[in-house]
Amino acid sequence: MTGNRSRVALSVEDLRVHYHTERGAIRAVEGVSFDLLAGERLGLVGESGSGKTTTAMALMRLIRPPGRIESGRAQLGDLELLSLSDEQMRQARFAHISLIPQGVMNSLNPVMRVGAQIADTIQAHEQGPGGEKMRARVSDLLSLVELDPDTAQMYPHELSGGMKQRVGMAISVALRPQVIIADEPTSALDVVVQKRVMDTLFRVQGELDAAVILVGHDMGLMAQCVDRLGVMYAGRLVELGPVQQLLEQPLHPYTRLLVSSLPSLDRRGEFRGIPGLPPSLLDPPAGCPFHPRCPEAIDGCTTKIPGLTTVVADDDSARIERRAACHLHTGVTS
Amino acid sequence: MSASLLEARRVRMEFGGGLFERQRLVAVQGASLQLPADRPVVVAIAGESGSGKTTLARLLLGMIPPTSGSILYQGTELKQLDRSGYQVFRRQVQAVFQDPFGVFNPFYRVDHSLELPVSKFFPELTRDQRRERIEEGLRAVGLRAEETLGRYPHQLSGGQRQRIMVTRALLLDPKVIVADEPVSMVDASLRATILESLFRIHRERNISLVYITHDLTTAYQLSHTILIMYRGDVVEVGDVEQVIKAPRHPYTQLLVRSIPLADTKRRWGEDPDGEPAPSQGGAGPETTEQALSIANGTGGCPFADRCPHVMASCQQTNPSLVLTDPGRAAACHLYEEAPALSAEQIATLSHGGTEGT
Amino acid sequence: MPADYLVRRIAVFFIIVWAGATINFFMPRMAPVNPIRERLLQALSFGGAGKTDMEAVVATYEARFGLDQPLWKQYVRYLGDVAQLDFGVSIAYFPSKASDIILRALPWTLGLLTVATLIAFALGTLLGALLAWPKSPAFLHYLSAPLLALSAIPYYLLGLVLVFALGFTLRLFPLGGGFTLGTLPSPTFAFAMDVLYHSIVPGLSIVLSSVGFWALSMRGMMVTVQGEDYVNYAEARGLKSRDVFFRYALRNALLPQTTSLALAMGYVVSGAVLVEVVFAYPGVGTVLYRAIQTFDYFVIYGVVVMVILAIALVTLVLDIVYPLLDPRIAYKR
Amino acid sequence: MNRASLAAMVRNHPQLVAGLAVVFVVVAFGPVGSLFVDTDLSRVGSAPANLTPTVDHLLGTDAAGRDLLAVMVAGTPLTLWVGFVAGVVGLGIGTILGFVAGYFGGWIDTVIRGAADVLMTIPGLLFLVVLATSLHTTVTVNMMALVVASLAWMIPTRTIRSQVLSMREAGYVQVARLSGLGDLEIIARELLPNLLPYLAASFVSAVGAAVLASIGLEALGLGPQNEPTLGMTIYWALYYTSLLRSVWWWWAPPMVIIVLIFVGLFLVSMGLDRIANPRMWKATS
Repeated sequence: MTGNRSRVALSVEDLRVHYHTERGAIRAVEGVSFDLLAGERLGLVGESGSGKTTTAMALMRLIRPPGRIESGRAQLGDLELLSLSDEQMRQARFAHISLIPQGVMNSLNPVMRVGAQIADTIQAHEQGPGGEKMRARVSDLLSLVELDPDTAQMYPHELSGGMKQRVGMAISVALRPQVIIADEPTSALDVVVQKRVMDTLFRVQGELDAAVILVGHDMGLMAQCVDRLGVMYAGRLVELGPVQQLLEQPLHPYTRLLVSSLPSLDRRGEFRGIPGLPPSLLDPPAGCPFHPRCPEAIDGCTTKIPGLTTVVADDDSARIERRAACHLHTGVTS
Repeated sequence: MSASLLEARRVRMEFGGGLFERQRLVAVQGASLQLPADRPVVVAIAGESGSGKTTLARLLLGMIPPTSGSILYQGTELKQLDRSGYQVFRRQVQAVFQDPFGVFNPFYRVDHSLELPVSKFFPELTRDQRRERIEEGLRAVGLRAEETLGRYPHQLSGGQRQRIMVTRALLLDPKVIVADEPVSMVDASLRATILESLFRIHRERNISLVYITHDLTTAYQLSHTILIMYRGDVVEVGDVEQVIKAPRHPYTQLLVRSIPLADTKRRWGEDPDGEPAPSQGGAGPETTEQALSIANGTGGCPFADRCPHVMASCQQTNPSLVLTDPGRAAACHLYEEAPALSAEQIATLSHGGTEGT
Repeated sequence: MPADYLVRRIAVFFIIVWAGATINFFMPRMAPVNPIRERLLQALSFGGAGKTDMEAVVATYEARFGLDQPLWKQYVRYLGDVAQLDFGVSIAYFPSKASDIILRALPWTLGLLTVATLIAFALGTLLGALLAWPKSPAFLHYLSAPLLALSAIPYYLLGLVLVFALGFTLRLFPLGGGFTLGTLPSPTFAFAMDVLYHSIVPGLSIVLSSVGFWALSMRGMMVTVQGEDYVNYAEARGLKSRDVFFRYALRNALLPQTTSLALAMGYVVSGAVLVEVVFAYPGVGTVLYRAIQTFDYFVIYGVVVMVILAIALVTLVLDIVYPLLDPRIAYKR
Repeated sequence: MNRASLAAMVRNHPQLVAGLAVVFVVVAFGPVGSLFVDTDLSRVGSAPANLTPTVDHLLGTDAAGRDLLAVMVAGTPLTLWVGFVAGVVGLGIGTILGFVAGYFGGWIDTVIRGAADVLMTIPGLLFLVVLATSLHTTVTVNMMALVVASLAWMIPTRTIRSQVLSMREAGYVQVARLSGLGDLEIIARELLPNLLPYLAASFVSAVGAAVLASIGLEALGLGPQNEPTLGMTIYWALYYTSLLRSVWWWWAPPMVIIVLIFVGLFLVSMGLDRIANPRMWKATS
């Protein structure tokens, strides 16, 4: 696509993932749609069980039984990820869309040298780069994430958490994918290291011109890192918009409560928790899943599920479009 | 000097150094802190992993004995308490831990965690009285008995489980609750609720809190005073408002700048007041083991290898805490002219006492 | 490999041997009557010697072997003897030395056991790995039930059945022995084939009854490993499933399997001693059986020390090889 | 238990149910059999020697004139008894040592762990041979059980120690301490309940190992010479070369019962393992 509108890197439409248990289907992801723009950083926040990690895993087609992708489309360039054959999907992984999984620092094979694990990823997708050429490529990748090229000869247990995180990053960009999904990439790191690791990730992203989906629950990290933010609740995307506006003027009552519950360096001795509990995904309440906890619920909320609709639109750029799934915001303004 | 409720006096904790271990790790290096007896306070102990904050918490709880220095409860050293004195200490100094799942025995319903301490410390109560006490304790943290009792831990949310743990501590009529990272393993949306219940019992029941955390924003929200720890050392201590808003120690400055604030107007890496960072923290060690072995190896300031203001003297001697401002001290050679402090003065600073000013 | 690891491991080797030898020394001496003395008296009385004569002979014997010395002196002397593999003189085959009898039988046992155990280990591990692999052919899964049943049968009982079926009923294999009676051991091809022919059924009984154990534990390890993060991550990276299986899952599952190989050696020895009895195989097991029948204590104790020595050696070798397989291990204690 | 929950049990734990059924049949074989067979016929010389199976002697008689069916009926409970006693004693010792080593740690842990590790390397059967020959006097069934038990504690000690070691650091143990519980109360009220399925599985394995060891010793001729246990029956069958004389009714029946015992115990322990370690089994089958 050309023109004023931003180019879309990945378009997700009506994604549904259910886990089939003896007690019924757990609707982990229920109709999630969003566009990821080229080169942008999109955040996905939500509490545990809100479906953010399941969404990420579904895009990588890594949902395991009893989980199943029930429906949806995920258009990445010419590829529709959800309808590829298993072998095609294997080839697409990390070549077109890559993942820094949660806890990547503990996901490296303990008995293989780090360099071999980077090389593995490359060899799985390309014919025959070997020997000296491969070694040079691994070295370059390690330098790219600010690690010494000699790190290739080390075993994971010889590296610190932050270094292993960087190795995960090097693997995720090894094949220059268009989209990188990073699932809580810094949650196990100390704040000081966290900042350094995120700085590296975004520098590398810029050099590759890739788009990033950052999955997490730390609103502070999101505020500092992403361009647009999606808020998930009970398997649904309830709000999506530019991060600054979303934080300053949240549209959805859940987002509003979430933002006001955050600690800041302005208020002391004041706590605003969200009352109530997230709903069961096995037997969600009728209507809007948030209505039992919503202070602004109106009549329709108990019966009708609100769809994600555009609240603030701009013809020029999808980057400033704001969407919310709430009966309080049905009309489009601009 | 005012009477203290719970006090750590120059406590040092070393691990290892046994017959088969070559390396000793100094987890806490001569830390002093004090909770006053006359009024409830909230003291935060903040630092990254490996800073020694959890070890200090375990020392305060009497779960491990210090290598040197002493822990005192109501003026008496823990190891000198007699049986009944220890029972009083055990009941009155309680804890809430980080992992809200592991603290429940999976074999029992959650009731077990609540009934056990009550029947242990208040054997005179009848069944109904115990039940009443438990229900009242649950109400105090915003839980309803019918929604929580009789369930197994996995049937409750992380927030509910953590608040049950607060209830457990509450049931014993404690004077102090040591909360070791109580919200770091629960969802952001539930953190406020848990911190709120802690804060409420502090206000309503006059319970002092020791809040251990790596998160400066919640420390700021909850506490009156704060200790910043780095590799086993207390590097800065004092009133929370002063320490967070105008940190003196270069490490505290780095830490405050590293907070990702949920505020797009304040860029990450800037001081909260908008000043850009003088320089990034250098590539320091990233693991606990590395950090500790370095800290143990040299006699200099443990932060010297990452400090933007490093001087020759930093490599040679480890600075001790000096009074940089009224009510606040930092351990840094930048403030060499400031008056030195005794352990008692440091201890009173930790609860915002008047003697330090 | 760090030197201190090697030193530590060799120290463990000596501790094992020392402990085994010590148990061997003290146990008969803690019994209410000294069984060795009893046995000597008994043997001599068959010879028709009078009571006083017998006491005299026993006293001479005791003096010669130092049995009249204080216990600690005997013990020190005994440890010295063990170090030289000297266990005294056989009572039943007087004046043969116990160590000679054992050393003659040892190669038979070690040969049969090592080969059979390694075959069982290799087969079982491969099978177990394949059982845990979702893409392995379906017929393999039907194999698991009979394998499990076989692993529940002690070696020697399976040996009995095999002798009866293959030897006695079908007459495909010899009923027992290590080689055809009447031939002389010689380094010829014909003799080697004869030994091989005689070892097939005893070997088969060991392989068949232990292959299930290996398969089962390997399958368990593979199932555990396949849930590990590094396997999931390898798959997420788009690696071919064959590579994920062999380079990530199998490699890691093999580590604990190798550790238990050392331990299993000990159990195999125990069971195989009885296999030899069933097959009248000319190994240590048969020597032990005969020694028990004739109360030949010095041979019994000698066998025990020799076997412990052999096993301690095997575990030592495995532990030295292990750090080559697992890069993390050199750092652990 | 009503019919529906029994059906659910069979469906959810087929190995456990099948194993328990097999074990039950073997256990019941002795008492039920003695109602129909005169166990006095298991004594030496109570019948003509070397009879082939007939209506009077369904499994024939052996060279010493014992009715082999009576031997089976009398001997099966003896072998099970040896396994049971050795299992109880071995697991008992192992549990105590495992808890002491894992919970208290320090030098006592080093000693216990070292002793268990070294003894595990030494082949148990050979050790038992030394022990049994040293005892010298005529062995009884109970002595047999204790001899076997002397080597049945190492594996339970090791495994229970490592379980306790990991549980000791659990949050709920620290919480229990803050709730005023002493060490023994923590062991009894907090740790032990969680280990119950594990202890049950260990017990079954210990019984199996004890039966295996006792039969091995007996087959070498080191068992109770005057008792008709299954292992002694096999010993006599080997002693009189029954194999080469084609008298299958001598060695086959004890073997069938032994195999049934092992298969039964094996299935039970597999079933218990599935309960104790559900994660291990989830991925397949």
